Amino acid sequence: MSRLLDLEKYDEFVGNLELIDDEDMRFEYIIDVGKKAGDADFPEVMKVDANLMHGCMSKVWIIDRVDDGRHYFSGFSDAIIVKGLVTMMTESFSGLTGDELDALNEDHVRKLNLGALTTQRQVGMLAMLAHLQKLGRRVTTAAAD
Amino acid sequence: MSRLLDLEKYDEFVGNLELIDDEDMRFEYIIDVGKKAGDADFPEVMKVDANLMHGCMSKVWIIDRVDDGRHYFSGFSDAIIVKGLVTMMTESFSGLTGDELDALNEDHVRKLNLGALTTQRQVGMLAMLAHLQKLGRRVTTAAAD
Amino acid sequence: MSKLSALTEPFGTGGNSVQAFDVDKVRADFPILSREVYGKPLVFFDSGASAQKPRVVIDCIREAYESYYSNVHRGAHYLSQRATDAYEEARVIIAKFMNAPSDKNIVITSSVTESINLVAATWGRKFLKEGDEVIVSEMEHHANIVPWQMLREEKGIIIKVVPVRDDGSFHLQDFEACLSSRTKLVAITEVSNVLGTRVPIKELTRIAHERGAKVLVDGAQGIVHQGVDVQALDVDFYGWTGHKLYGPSGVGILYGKADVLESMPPFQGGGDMIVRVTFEKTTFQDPPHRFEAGTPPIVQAIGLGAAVKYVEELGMKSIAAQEHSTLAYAQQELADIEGYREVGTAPDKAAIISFLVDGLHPFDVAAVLDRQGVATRVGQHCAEPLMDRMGIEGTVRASFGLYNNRADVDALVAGIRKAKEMLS
Amino acid sequence: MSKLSALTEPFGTGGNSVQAFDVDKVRADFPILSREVYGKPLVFFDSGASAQKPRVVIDCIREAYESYYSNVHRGAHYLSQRATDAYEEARVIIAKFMNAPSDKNIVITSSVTESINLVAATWGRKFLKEGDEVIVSEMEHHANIVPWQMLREEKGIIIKVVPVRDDGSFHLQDFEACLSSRTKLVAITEVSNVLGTRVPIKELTRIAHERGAKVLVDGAQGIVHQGVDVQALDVDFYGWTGHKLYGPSGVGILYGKADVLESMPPFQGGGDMIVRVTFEKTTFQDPPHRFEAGTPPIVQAIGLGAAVKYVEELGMKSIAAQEHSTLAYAQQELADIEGYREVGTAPDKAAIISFLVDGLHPFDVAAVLDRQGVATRVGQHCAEPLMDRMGIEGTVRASFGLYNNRADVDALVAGIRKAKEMLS
Ligand SMILES: Cc1ncc(COP(=O)(O)O)c(C=O)c1O
Ligand SMILES: Cc1ncc(COP(=O)(O)O)c(C=O)c1O
Repeated sequence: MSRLLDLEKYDEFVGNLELIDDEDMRFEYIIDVGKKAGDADFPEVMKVDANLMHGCMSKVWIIDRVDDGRHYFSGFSDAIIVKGLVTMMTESFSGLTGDELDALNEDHVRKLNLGALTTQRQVGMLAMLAHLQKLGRRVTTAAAD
Repeated sequence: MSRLLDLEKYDEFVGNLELIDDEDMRFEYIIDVGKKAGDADFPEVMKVDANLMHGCMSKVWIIDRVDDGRHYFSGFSDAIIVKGLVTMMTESFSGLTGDELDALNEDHVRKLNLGALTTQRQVGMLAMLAHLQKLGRRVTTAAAD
Repeated sequence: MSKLSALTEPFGTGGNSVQAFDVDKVRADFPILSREVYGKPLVFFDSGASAQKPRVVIDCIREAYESYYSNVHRGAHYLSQRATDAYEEARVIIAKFMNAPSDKNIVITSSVTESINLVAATWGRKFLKEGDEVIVSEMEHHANIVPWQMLREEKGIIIKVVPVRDDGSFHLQDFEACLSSRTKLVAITEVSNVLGTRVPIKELTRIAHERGAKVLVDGAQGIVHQGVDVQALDVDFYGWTGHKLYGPSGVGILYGKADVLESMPPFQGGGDMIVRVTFEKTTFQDPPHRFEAGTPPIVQAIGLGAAVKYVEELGMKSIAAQEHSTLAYAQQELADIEGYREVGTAPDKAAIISFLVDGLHPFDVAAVLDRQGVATRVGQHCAEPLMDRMGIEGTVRASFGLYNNRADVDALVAGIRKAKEMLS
Repeated sequence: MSKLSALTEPFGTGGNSVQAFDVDKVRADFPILSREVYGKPLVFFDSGASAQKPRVVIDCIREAYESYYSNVHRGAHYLSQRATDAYEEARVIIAKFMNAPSDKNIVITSSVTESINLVAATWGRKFLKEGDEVIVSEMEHHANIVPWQMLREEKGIIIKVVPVRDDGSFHLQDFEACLSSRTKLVAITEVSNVLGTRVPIKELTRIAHERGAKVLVDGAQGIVHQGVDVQALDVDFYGWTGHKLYGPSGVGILYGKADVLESMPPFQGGGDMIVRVTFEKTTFQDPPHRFEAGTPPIVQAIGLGAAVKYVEELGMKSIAAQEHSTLAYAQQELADIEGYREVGTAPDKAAIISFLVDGLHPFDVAAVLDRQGVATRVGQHCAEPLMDRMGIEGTVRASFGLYNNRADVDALVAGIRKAKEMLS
């Protein structure tokens, strides 16, 4: 569990964001991620209360598919910016096991370096991380039954 | 009723206090009045709740004797300073009718020029005035029955 | 002391001519307005959530703590007396501002939320029985819904809701349709915090009183835009909150008619609200002190007094005229944006604009505005039932204060255009 | 920022050696202490009623209003986020200061009076039935008596009173004698605001818990003199008030254990404490937000955070040592005054002295002291039942803060001598 996680997609986001030194442009980058996220990945029928993540200013749905103990997330929000953020989270941390998800911490979110963006904190990327971890644990437990 | 009241004792207090331009000495003057007030004037049996004036930090009793429609007050307090203040009030405004008492106003208290003394406001000389006026009205009403 | 801008040319609004003021001079009274956000000048359109504070208020708070702070109503010493005088003087200032008969009508609370809860917990618990009806409107803030729901839970009262029309307007006939012989209280907002709709309180109160019902007004958004004359309105209760009237956070007001306040049991128990305490029996003070248990928000009340003096010097009529003129300008400029839609278009509304932009999520719009330095509020504005009724999930809200000028409006309009560009 | 005096030589108190500080440097942190009263230097011995504020707190308040003020938990804009961060950061600072397991244990109220009323109105109303017993002590402040009397009125609970001894001391066996199988709550002060007596909360809590009773501590006078570790004490509730810990007026704290807070219904209804509102049904937030309806005392909580950081930098142990040393000096000097009598002489008391002077009315003594610039409190100190029990009408109280020095004590002693001279 303490082995270094291989977070390819995450590293790509971090790298891209590091290249942008203008905050406004970093903000636009998130919007771009949101715009590019294929809505088709998130089936309309999944937009139900059971998949809602609570505590956000706009609705956020997150689902996961488990394959060989690894979690593959997708997320959706009506708000583009929130969709951008949730997409960064779900793409970054897909493919991990429940234990690996648990090993993630606040620093992983902080390294995305969106701290200066109000919206980032508003929608609570930390809350999203906690939500992914909860989903990771939930299915692990279910599997142990 | 709008005739000028003849407030001999009151004028004496105002005059005395005007002569003192040091606040500390004015404060001592009140203590002196309190010390000199003959306790005998206020019979022990009258120190009952019915004669208590409410809302003071130390207990204040006030009684009145009515003679020919005129009110003669005496007051008492366990605290010397308060006794000084209540004595100034009862001596100043004894001998007036209920209507004359009603004609008194805040300025009469203010002219005593004790405004700078915390204690004056704490014990509420205005409240004492209102209390004397209430006593004045009470008996007037009773007499009208 | 107060450095108010000189009044300028007369200015017509609704027939009466009042003095307008030079907004740019007034802006200089508010230190925060000269700050930047993300390197852009701050444009503050969130005064409906809480207003910014003029220097006189900030200085008054500092002065209180630096030169005469003490607890009130307790000490026999100089500072205690000074602080008590200042605190009670604030009550007098507030009473006069509201045209209350006396400062004894003014209960100092911690917020309008507490003011309303106080009435529900004392008057409501004592006088409302199962089946009694409380009328509210569809556009209430949660602060004027939840306390009555909690009382419904406890007592079995009935809550009736006056609908608003599609344009957000409020009609007295809709209100009258809710009245019944069981109506005991009308608890209603004076101005909707989302739509800006004004409720005709005076007429409503006359009608309610004819039916023997009491009236409580949530004046949180009313008093800040138009002042209040509680005797003219003849309402039984009027609550408001200091931080929206350019005063400190942490202080609110409840006005009540004398006989109504006197009929009410205490709210909370503690120091200052009692006459005598023994373990067997406790006797309570008269209003307003009966309702002020414990150390009150001393410096906050004093600071609110300073805020009231500030708006009085500008003049509530001038403030209304100024806001009205800025609102009209905004409505005209915003209407030019394609896809822009104002939510709540009742005639003669207060200076609050809720809006949507076709195809864009309000959250995204507000976020882009924020990046341009334009502060608005987005979401349900603590008025979820109103959102449900309007069939929307939320809006972006630009709420105006006395300091908003046309340059602010221009920044808002440019920000929305930019949002459309970035998000489409 | 905080300009704290350097710590000086080590200093023994109760076995543990702690750093004392240079009081005179600390005094310079408090602007009001350099003022005069009636032309004499202010000597402030009324911190038990409310403490004075260090510059860091006053500056923190000003900075909040001038540079990042906004409502919290609502806006999507920068200032709103800044203000929310500062407000929630204060909660974290306070949680750490009390050694609470989490900031979720910390409810921000408007005063300890409200904190206690909150528990009575939510936990008390829900869990106490007719005949259930609540134990208080004879030395409670009215804030910890009247709420239980109001609940007695409503529910028919029984209030049992632990007596104090003639010297003002509190004994656990007197407490144990009050326990019964119907005891549901012990609501008790940590330090008497009149006598300075300390209650052994940790032991008391262990005993109460063995009997299945919950414990609420009124820490208003405790935390300011000795800090608190709520986990070590294991109490269920611990309330205190900001203005006595050198923080702003208008803010208080209620600590509660997580499971206890979770079991409680909401206190007041309004914005911020709900998850979803419809006219049919409303769902409430988790603690602590469930108990914080409406706009909270935003800047006051932030200012209290600054006050906590200030006392933490000085160190609560150092403050206790400093106060203890000044108290001991005062007791020794005062004892030399003929006719002087200390009311409350329990061993190991906190730095509060109540006293009488033979033949003099306490009011007169306090008034003469006041004229010498010495601020004390006189009367019943919101603890009438204790006065009745002690068979006195009131006392003069000198309550010490971290800034009182030996010169203050000398002025107090000289003032009492002067009072004797003037009044006899
Ligand atoms: C022991 C005690 N409890 C409660 C209180 C009430 O505090 P507040 O008035 O801030 O609510 C005080 C102070 O007055 C006190 O000393
Ligand atoms: C109409 C209305 N009522 C009540 C409130 C609640 O005010 P507070 O949070 O200050 O109690 C608000 C503001 O949020 C409001 O707009």
